[in-house]
Amino acid sequence: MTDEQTAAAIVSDPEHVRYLLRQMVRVRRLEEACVEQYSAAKIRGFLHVYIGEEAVAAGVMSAIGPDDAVVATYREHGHALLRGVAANAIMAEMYGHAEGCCRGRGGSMHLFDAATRFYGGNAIVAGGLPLAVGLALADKMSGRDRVTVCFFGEGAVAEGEFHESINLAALWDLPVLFCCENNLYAMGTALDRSESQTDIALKASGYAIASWTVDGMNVLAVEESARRAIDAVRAGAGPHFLELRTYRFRAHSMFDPERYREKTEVERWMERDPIQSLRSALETHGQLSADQWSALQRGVDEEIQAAITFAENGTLEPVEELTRFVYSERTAP
Amino acid sequence: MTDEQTAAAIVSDPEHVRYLLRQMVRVRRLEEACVEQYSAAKIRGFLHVYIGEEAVAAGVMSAIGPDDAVVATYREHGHALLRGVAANAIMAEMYGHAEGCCRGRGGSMHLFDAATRFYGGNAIVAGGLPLAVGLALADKMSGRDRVTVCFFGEGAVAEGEFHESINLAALWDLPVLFCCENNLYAMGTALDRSESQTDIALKASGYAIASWTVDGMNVLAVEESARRAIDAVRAGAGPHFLELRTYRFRAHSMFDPERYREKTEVERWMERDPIQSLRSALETHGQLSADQWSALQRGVDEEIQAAITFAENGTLEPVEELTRFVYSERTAP
Amino acid sequence: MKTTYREAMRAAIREAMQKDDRVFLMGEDVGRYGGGFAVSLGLLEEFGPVRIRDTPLSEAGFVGAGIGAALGGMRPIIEIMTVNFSLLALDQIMNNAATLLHMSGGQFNVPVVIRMTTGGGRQLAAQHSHSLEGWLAHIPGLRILTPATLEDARGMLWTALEDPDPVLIFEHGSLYNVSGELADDAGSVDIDHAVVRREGAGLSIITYGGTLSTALEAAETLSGEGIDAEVIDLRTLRPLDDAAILASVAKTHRAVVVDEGWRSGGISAEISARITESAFYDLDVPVTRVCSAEVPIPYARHLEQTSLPSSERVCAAAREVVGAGG
Amino acid sequence: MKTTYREAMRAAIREAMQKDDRVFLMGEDVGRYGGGFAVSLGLLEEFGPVRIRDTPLSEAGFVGAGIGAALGGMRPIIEIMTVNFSLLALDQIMNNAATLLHMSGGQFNVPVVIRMTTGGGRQLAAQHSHSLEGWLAHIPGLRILTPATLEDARGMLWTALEDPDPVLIFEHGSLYNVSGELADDAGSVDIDHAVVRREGAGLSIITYGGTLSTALEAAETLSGEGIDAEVIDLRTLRPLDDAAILASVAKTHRAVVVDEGWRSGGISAEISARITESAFYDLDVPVTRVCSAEVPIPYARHLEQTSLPSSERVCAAAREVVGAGG
Ligand SMILES: Cc1ncc(C[n+]2csc(CCOP(=O)(O)OP(=O)(O)O)c2C)c(N)n1
Ligand SMILES: Cc1ncc(C[n+]2csc(CCOP(=O)(O)OP(=O)(O)O)c2C)c(N)n1
Ligand SMILES: [Mg+2]
Ligand SMILES: [Mg+2]
Repeated sequence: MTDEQTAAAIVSDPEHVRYLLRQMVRVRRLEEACVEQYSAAKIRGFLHVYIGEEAVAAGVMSAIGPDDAVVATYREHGHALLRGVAANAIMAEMYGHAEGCCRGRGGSMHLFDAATRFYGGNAIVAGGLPLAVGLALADKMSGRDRVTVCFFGEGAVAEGEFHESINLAALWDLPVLFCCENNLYAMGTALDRSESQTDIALKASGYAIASWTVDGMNVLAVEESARRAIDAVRAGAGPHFLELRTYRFRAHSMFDPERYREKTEVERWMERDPIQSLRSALETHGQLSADQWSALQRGVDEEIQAAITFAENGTLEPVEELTRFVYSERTAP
Repeated sequence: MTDEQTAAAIVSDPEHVRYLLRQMVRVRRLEEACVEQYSAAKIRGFLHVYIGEEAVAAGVMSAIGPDDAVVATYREHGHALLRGVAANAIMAEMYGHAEGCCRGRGGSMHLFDAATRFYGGNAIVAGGLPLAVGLALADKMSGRDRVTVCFFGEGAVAEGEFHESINLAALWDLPVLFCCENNLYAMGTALDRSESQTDIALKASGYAIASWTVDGMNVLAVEESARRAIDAVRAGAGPHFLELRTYRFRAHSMFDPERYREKTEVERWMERDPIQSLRSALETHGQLSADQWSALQRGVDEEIQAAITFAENGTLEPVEELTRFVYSERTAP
Repeated sequence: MKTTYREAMRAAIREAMQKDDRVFLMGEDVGRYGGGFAVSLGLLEEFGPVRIRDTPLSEAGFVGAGIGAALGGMRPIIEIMTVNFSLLALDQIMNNAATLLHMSGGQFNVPVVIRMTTGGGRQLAAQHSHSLEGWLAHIPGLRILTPATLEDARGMLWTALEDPDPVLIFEHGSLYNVSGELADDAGSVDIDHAVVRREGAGLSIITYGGTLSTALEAAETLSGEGIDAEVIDLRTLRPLDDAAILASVAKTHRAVVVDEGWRSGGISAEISARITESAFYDLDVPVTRVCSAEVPIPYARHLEQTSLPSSERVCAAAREVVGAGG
Repeated sequence: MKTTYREAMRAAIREAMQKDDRVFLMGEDVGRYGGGFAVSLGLLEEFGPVRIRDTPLSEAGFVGAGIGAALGGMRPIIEIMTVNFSLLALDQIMNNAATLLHMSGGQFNVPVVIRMTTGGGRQLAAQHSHSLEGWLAHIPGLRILTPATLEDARGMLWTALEDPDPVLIFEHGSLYNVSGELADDAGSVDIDHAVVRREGAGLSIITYGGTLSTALEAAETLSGEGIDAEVIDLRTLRPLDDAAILASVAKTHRAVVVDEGWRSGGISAEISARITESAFYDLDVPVTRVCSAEVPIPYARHLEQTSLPSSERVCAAAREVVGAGG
């Protein structure tokens, strides 16, 4: 997306662009709060934050409709939030509280929400792709024009489950949008040490599936491609594949000393911070006053602060409920 | 391979071409004998024969050296035979006799032979590919210039293990030659109902691996490409991938009523019988007299007949030996 | 009506497809080929390729897709041609199907049915002769069914499809050609209870699936020797019907478990452990197990037959427990 | 020398790499990242990327490649980051590694070592908290090791590498930071025998791996109550050291099995069944099991802790078996 295109988008609908900025800031603040609460030992287990990659979830989520489905990974707080899961329910889940979106059973890696058709939160790399294929199959067989959006990292591309899923979706022309969040690393493994062919979109095209490479640091570019792709999928043009080029600014998880990449590389990417870039673009075009920016931040801070308060005040699921939901509860016949 | 090229090959080394013909006839007769013995209930379990596809194994085996390794599938009698496993040992194995190459434990789908580095015989579709990658890795790490040749059907291409293996081999530049025996069907599933992209060689190229499509009904074409590929692999040019277009003339196994394809399709392919084609080409060029052809057939018949006699006279592994080879025998310290 | 196990399974699938639009059958070669074991023969013609859906060779992919389709409101019947290939899909089965309901705090149940052929005895050698149903019964969140009779082949599928949670159905390969009488109105059956297939007071032979006939044959032989064996068909391996097992043992005080799985760590161990835990003081002798030899099942017939539980081995075990406690 | 379990494992890998050129380490993030649990930290710098080999995310592929490399004469150490991902490689493990020697009539043994982290207790939730080592001990052809001490972390690897057959080593995630004294000359250890970690005459607590410390802690508490528990560390889950188990039970007449795996069909069932089979008349009370609750392990700490075996639960079980038989 060129500067002119960005300018045009801002001029034509500044409110919407501010909305996208706000969505990214919501994710950023949520993630920052998670890191803080992790350091305060309120959140435990593995925690993977999305800082730096916000443009991807913000752009894609803005392009889908309320009936569509989302399947994500263990780095999914932002996806859940922007899909419409309340920050309260997300934060309470990470606290392991009964008020969490999974009653404390899932935690950071397993956010689920039936109301927004948010199907997780999957901690097995590539494990969500077959589910997305099946959700889309159900829609196609039922004649519903819903789309299933599936997020995964570029590390998932080497997995057999990736291969089998893309082939099935393409073979059966299913309404799935595959969103590969290519942040260049799978934990400490750089893309060129995991793939013989590092051009992911090109690799996807080997399945005869439409695939595009997108600047994942530009929310407007992401939204625009996602919208085009979703429209095409919904119109019956078969599955689409987006390679979203992005970068995570933070460590893989809270346990990662980041030995595998140079600080300078991180700094270079941080210059392309999707929030800062969009903010300056808006400012340049006179569409984000200092007041507007403060208000935006304040609003988001309040939301996240409220979520922490909500989580702090949460309760523990009674241990007697431990075995509940291993199987469904049967209604007496 | 054009007719002129065939002619040139025949003229330049008729003896070698007759050798290839003979190799194919050996496989054909062995397989016919297997079918007969299956019908006579001497062979049991699943039996998959290679009739129609002989040019593939004959061409490739002729291109490799004695130190190279071979990994094959459950349709591997021909590969074993042409790799140098004695027909006697193969037939005795299918009889379930102690004189079989696996002492009767493997049967039709699991022929193994250490002396010729024949690593099976794998009944899990795509299950042999990772083994081939590992064998090649061992060679590369040890600085040996051996090549591992891995055969599998086009049905294997949809499996995750295929994907993971090709990527590993290409990523690590391993000395493997992947030979995809594309006979258009995986049991009853036609290629276009299993792959969104039906051009297998093109699909392979998505892994940045050199891949060629070869006429698998022409042993000279197979041999020539295999030789070029093996030379390249041995020279350090990384793994290569051959898609060998062929056809099985018989049912998938002895239990297959072949409901999924038209008789006329089978007949059309039988006109391209690799044995008949080469025989006529040799005859056309005056390089296969009636006597020579009879002698060739007689020799092969004797070999196969001897194998049956050998198998018939075989013995049963004592049942006390059942648990032997679950673990290696330890030499006292 | 005279029928076979295969036909009974097919009738069950057909009926389910007719009754509920959300049901479909998906797996390798279920359509054009007619099913690896001809169970679905003719169904493609009847229901078309959308609902009788051939898949590429990609067990993880299509089993996972079945789970996803169940999440999406369908009632998929997934056929894995044989249990041997289910290993390729175990990640999807254990990490997704079995966990989603709990992980999501009760939001997402997975009403998928996964059918597969199991067992040895047909000289298919090590990679094609596994009996893993008892082993898979280790996994919480799954229900494991092992129809051993025509009635159960005919009736378990619909009950499984009505179950809101993932159900695995194991069909022993040696059963497909078994024929017999089935009531014309045979329909769905309960999947909660084991059944006494033969009453007896001398000892309890506890088994399921492919070895039910082995056990019954042994009971027949034993009865000629004056040993009166009760034969329990477990039918469901998860959850086990403890009450039925314990009721029988309370009566007979002696138990032999027959299981085609490998002995160590098989379902036979669990049954033995449970009996001991709950009926220790009822037992006259320790629970005995007749299982497969702990070897990759070999091809040669005599070796394979030696590996698998046989009526002779069951009889020998029965004589021992009766004699020993006698 | 003061060391940690993690360092002991690392020392074992380093020594093996030094001793034998055929040894190499392969797995996800073993190199640049330093290992998912930092076991291999520093080894890349020492041995280079050919022998400390990072792999793409492709568990079936690289485990199978390890098996192939073993066939090709190498002595690979394959690291699967955690047992949870081993499900993706089970086809290779069961259908190839465990069967090749037998299927080939003794021609091709597979000297591969596959290491992985196992277990729960760190709030990693359902897909990251499996304890499958006991379950995998069902498979003939494999050897299953569970080092629970610094000595075993240091010593089992080399013995495993010398084994001509496939060996799986399970390292409980909670052990890596455990520190203690290790002899400077600590080296390889036997992998054939269980070990009595605490002598006692009142009952036998039989366990391994991550729950050894739980059992020892319980034994300490119990001793304050006058209950004298013997604690057996199985060390190897396949083959089980029956003799050691039976010797202890012959002395104590009472057994509690502690296993972090799910109860039904876990290794605890096998141990219970074997004791009953071989020592029925020695037993004063039935064998009791303390296992994980049969649930996908939940994230919330209180729920997770309730799921897993605890020293309290072991004590309660011990009191019961001692009281009951009293
Ligand atoms: C099947 C599997 N193998 C290994 C892991 C351990 N693991 C967790 S995240 C991760 C890296 C994934 O990288 P990528 O897919 O690029 O996603 P990112 O973390 O970069 O968003 C690994 C190896 C896992 N969770 N699942
Ligand atoms: C993983 C796995 N799934 C299913 C099967 C059952 N099966 C055996 S052969 C076969 C077809 C394989 O076709 P292809 O790879 O094209 O080889 P071909 O038989 O044509 O030589 C199938 C589905 C199997 N053996 N392994
Ligand atoms: Mg990544
Ligand atoms: Mg084929």
